[in-house]
Amino acid sequence: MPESKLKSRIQLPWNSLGLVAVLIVLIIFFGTMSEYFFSAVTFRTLVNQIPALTVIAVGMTFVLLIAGIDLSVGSVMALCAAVMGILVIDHQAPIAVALIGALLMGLACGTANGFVSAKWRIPSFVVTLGMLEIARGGAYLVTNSETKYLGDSVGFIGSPIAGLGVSAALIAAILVVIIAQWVLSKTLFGRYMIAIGTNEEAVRLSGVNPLFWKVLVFALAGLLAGLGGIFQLSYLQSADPNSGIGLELAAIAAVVIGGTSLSGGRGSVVNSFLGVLIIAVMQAGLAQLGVSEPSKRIITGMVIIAAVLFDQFREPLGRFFQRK
Amino acid sequence: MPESKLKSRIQLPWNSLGLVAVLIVLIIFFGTMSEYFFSAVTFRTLVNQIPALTVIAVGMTFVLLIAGIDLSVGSVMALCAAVMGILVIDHQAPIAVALIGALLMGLACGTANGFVSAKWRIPSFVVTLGMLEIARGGAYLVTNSETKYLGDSVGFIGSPIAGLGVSAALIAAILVVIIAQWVLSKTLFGRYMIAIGTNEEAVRLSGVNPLFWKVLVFALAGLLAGLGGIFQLSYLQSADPNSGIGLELAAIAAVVIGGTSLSGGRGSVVNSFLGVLIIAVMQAGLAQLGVSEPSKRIITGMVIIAAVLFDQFREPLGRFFQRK
Amino acid sequence: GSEKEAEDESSTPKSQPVRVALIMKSLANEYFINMMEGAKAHQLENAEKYELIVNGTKNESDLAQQVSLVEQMMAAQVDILVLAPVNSKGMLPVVKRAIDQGIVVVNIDNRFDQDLLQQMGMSVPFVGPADRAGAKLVGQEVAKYLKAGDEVAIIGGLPGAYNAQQRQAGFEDAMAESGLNIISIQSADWESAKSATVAAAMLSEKPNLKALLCSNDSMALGAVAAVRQAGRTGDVLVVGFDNLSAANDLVQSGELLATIDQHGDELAVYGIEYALQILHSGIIPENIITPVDLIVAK
Amino acid sequence: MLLRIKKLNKSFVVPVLKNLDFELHEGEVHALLGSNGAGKSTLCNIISGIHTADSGSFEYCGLPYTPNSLQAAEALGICMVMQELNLFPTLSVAENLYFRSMSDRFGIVQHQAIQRRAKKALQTVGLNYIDPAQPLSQLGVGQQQLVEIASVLQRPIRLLILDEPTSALTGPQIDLLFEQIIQLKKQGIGVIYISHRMDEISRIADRVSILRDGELVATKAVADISTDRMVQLMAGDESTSIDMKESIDQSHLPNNSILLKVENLTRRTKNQSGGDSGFENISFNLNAGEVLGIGGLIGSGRTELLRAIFGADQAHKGCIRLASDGFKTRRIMKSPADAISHGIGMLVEDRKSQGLLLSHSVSKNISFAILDSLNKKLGVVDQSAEQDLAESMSKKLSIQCDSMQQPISLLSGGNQQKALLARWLAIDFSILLLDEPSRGVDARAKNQIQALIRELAAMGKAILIVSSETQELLKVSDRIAVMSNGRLAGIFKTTELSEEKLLEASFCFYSSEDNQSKLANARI
Ligand SMILES: Nc1ncnc2c1ncn2[C@@H]1O[C@H](COP(=O)(O)OP(=O)(O)OP(=O)(O)O)[C@@H](O)[C@H]1O
Ligand SMILES: Nc1ncnc2c1ncn2[C@@H]1O[C@H](COP(=O)(O)OP(=O)(O)OP(=O)(O)O)[C@@H](O)[C@H]1O
Ligand SMILES: [Mg+2]
Ligand SMILES: [Mg+2]
Repeated sequence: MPESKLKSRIQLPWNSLGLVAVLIVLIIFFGTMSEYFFSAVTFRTLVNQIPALTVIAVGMTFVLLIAGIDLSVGSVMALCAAVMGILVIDHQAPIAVALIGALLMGLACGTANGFVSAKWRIPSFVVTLGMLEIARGGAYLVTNSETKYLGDSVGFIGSPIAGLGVSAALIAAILVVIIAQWVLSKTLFGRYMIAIGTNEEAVRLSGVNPLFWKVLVFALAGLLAGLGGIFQLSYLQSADPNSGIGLELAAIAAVVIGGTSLSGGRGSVVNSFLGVLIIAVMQAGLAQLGVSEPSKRIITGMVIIAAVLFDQFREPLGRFFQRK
Repeated sequence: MPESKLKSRIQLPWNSLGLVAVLIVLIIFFGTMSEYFFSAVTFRTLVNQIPALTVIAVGMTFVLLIAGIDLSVGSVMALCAAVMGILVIDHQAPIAVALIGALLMGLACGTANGFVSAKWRIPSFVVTLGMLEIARGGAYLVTNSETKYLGDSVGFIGSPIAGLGVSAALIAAILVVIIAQWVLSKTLFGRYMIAIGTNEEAVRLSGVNPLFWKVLVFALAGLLAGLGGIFQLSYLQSADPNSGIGLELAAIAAVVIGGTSLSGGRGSVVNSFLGVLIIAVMQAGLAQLGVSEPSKRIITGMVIIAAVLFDQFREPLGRFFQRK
Repeated sequence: GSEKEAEDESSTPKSQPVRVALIMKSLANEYFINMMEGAKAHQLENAEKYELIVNGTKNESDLAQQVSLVEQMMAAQVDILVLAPVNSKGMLPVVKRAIDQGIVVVNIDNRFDQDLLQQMGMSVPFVGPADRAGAKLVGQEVAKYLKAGDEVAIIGGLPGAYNAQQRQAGFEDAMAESGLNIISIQSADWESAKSATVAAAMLSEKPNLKALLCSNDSMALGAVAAVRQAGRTGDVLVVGFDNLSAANDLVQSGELLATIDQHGDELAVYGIEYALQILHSGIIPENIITPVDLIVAK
Repeated sequence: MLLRIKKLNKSFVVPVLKNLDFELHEGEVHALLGSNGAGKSTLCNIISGIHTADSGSFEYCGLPYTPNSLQAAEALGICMVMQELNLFPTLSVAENLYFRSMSDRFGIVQHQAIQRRAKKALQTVGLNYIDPAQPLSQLGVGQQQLVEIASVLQRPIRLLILDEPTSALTGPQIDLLFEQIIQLKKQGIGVIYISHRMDEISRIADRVSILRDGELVATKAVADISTDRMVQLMAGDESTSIDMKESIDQSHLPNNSILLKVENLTRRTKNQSGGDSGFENISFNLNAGEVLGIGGLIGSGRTELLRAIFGADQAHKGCIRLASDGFKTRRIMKSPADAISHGIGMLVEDRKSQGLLLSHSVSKNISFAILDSLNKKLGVVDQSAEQDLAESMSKKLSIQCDSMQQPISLLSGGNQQKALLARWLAIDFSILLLDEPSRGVDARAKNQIQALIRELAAMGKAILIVSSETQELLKVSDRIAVMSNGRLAGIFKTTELSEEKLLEASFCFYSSEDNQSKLANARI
């Protein structure tokens, strides 16, 4: 059983049918329940909210692929946004400089995560848990625990482009998804990630040093958390040192709903994106229904489980469509 | 390198030297930094705070041992406390009945976690993340989002026993640690847990049904979360539906600091307890110093990483002591 | 009995300065940072009078952590405890123990549950703003721009949090008074990103929505972002609470209609001065309800 | 002289290699012989830079050489096929073949190109019927072994180390491999060859070095030494003589009480590349006291058949019936636990991924399947009984290890195999399924195991054995069922069967072109 399951997972690695079906079911459900859900505005609003989570989920996908985990993404995102915020507000830095500052901050945190965990063989769970605290402390430190209001200066990234309806951030995030999926399936780096996640020892015995690639993956995750911070900042037009608390769980949830294995070696960036969409649609839908907080929590929990359960049927579904 | 590392980890599986050293270093550090830290009162206060986290960490150790994860412990704890609270307050149930109610609630949540994840092969991360939401919603629902004050009726469990200084809860928690360590190292169940975490397929092919044992482990983790809820309730003398937010990370951190592997098959309950103590001492020490929040966060993060890094030296340390 | 003990202690001559512990809900929130800084400045001016230890919980709902902080302060043998409780009921047992140990306790910011306090036979002086009154004030400001029957929605804090409930009640008071129609109340756990999601959904679900009343400024920032994204700035009014500097900027730019300043920086100072007064004189003064100010565009 | 090693010492906890001298010429195949745990793999791991020696001097191509990393060794043309598989199941066959050289300068994987090259590479090891785009996990163990060999053969080699390359291969593939080795010899490449199949040594090796307990006992030209003598030297026991044919008692005849009926058992799965795998319509009876061998080429479905009988995979059609209820119930075993409760045990093929609890001690590995009967009270494991069991088993199968508490991951491959076999011998079974029981086991122990199998049969147990070593099958089986392309080509009395006939039957259900290419391969 498990073996044959494994088998077909691999045969159809980017099979997203099950997830798309879950998404459609959710949309239809909310569409019938709520009067205004099924409208262009709803979807435009919804997709403009997801760029930050999307790029962070991409980084998380890579980290999970190599059998690591990154708990620090939420804090690092907040730290990067904070750095950008103070660069713009307190130091009057040009936007470009501030952007680079935020990205570098993310890269630095990620590299530290990767280096400490890979070099000294400390579980990435512990290292990134430490970084979660450190980066959050850093965010409080640089902002002096104040929310920084930046205003329109950075808004152009996160606001809908006139005539298009979607923001530059969303377009960038989708580009990141596409590139990351391409990297994963077409490049050496992608293959090495999968190999490290399946059998790190065999990678070493093949004469490839996993250290470098592992650090690279964590560095990338940090960089993408920085990018997420920029998106978040431009969306809210303010840098809040308390933002992104608990984001790591949301990101991992999206990735795992997308079928990426927590034990490494198997995953897809596109599916993680579908996972993000599922979570976003669910949140938006529940908010539109305006159900009470307890019910909202209970429904959220059930949908998360049901989505993955449903996705188990991707095989029969896949076979059904292939036969046609 | 990795193999020889593996080796000595296994040869000295319950080697707690490194952790004890970390603990001592922390205590000495805070003792010199803060005038009042080094007092019987501090330690009595400190240990009376940990029963809930301790029993939850025990359950988590078991779950991690079989290569699972349980994110729902914090919410389940809150739900169980809430159930006990309303049983006592709103239904005037006798304490014994309320206690049983809370434990059964925990058992039910845990069994559901285990059954859904093991039977339908859904990653436990997803299932317990779903349960995290569901149980939190349940806690809001039963308490109507209000804190229930119970007062002295349940306080006897969590209050220091006169003359002894420690609470019944602490004694019970330590008993749980001892029993769990005994179960882990001496019984069939312990063997099966470690084996499932090492190579589940091999276990299955040896004619042992992993399903049963996996469900049992999650059920136990739920039961212990319920017990944790009782301890927490009696310590706070009130049932707060918002309690235990983020507790899952604290519990996993304690367990992982204790050297239990997130990928299963290796761990020790006693070391998890030491992990709990390290976290508790650090929090108490930082509170007594009254350092600023950013510094507190940054120090916490660094200590978590440093503890595990330091613990890497348990081998040389162990060899050093063995030679004597 | 507890007051007597406090008296006894104060009458014994002391070589050491008085030790004051200020325990707040969170040290990661501008409001409490202001409070802390006010207290620290005050301590610098009165360095010969007392020492100050400041602690806060990690998040604004962590009862267990705050209880343990209080216990640690008891272990560290402070003389005065100035407390902004995360939970108006749950903190009482430990406060009782602190008082029994002879510590002078002053409640600031978030008021203890009065019934329970009475039931437990304690009286703890309170210094703080009236959340409910403040929320009513900002609600009345909204009402000025709307007419009876208009639809409004509330974005609330963490369910079960006392001040979340108080602020919501204040909003409801004001709305009832002016005949406005609350069509939705949802929680966003005090967070801006969550608030943006909730606000965006409300905006598309309720096309006639005229105002969003947010229980704190972080959530107001999220709501403003959602309104802006939906292109309905000016059409939908947003108000917040706490007067964060970022919110203040938004008020001045007009995107946020109003917020409430609770003068957090003075709160802790009042609390400490009160406590010192009790410690030295043994007289328990009246509760003080500190003023709240409505902040609108200049 | 390609490689010269002098006074090599290496110890892990105890000394493993002691003052070892070793030489390898260009164009020479130098076989390493030694019983399990003698230190063969350790020597090879040192040469290829995986482990570092404690002391000793190395000379490679006339220059001093300090092997300190795998990469450094490979840069010098020293390549090794390790004893255990080191592959990536989720990557495709082609990606596994060209793991480090699959991309162009910009790091972009050249899927088309490597798949084209992979086709050729697979041909050299007789896997022309495998689609290189297929995930590796869809291959059987033997096929994976060949992929690993092919991958090493693609690199620029000067010194090739083959550590038990044939332990999962059948006749034709071995022939093909030897053909490759002969090609390499012609190019002046030196080969270190490790195998426990004595017949291979005389076929392919020029010289042989025999190791015993980490010491070199002898280095001789193969022509100058008999197989018996080699085995004696390995064992260090002058009196031992291994007579491959007659050491087995086949005098008793199985009584005709049937224990197991397999009826039309079928499990067919289509893989992505359109190929079938599995088996169909397999029927046979298994008698008490009988050893039924299953022969066939690699990938012919033998392992899958065993797994389905044992309930490790579910059969799609057909059933098995057991004597215990008078063959009344049509069963498909739901799980291994189900099978075990009906008295069926199975030794798995891939010990590393499916059998061993690698980080656990030897005794815990041995006792695992009967742990529930070792419990005293309250589910407490009776550790002294466990220890006794492990020790008696270890004596019976001569498992070589420092102590029963040693992690099994530190044992040599052959000893791990014996420990797994011990796990099954410890339980109370009436039917035992053995998949490659002597894989990686040294000649003497192999003999012991074979004798043990006959002993079990004599006790009235029924045994089903899959082995890629034809001689082993012919030696222990009463009857041999031959599988070909997932179907049963026939069941033969061993006495009426020759190696040629067995091979012929193995090919009978492959399509004609398949058949031709395979036969062609086989006859090289
Ligand atoms: N990493 C290690 N740590 C400790 N002991 C080891 C280690 N690797 C091997 N050994 C021990 O070294 C000895 C030689 O092992 P080796 O694998 O070289 O044997 P081998 O001759 O290849 O046997 P086989 O024929 O069974 O493969 C064995 O006793 C084994 O237990
Ligand atoms: N897990 C699997 N998924 C898909 N196909 C498989 C799997 N395992 C084996 N196969 C295929 O099934 C066929 C039969 O394999 P099986 O392992 O039963 O053969 P075998 O005769 O035991 O040979 P081997 O020596 O390779 O083990 C082969 O074609 C193989 O590619
Ligand atoms: Mg070997
Ligand atoms: Mg096989």
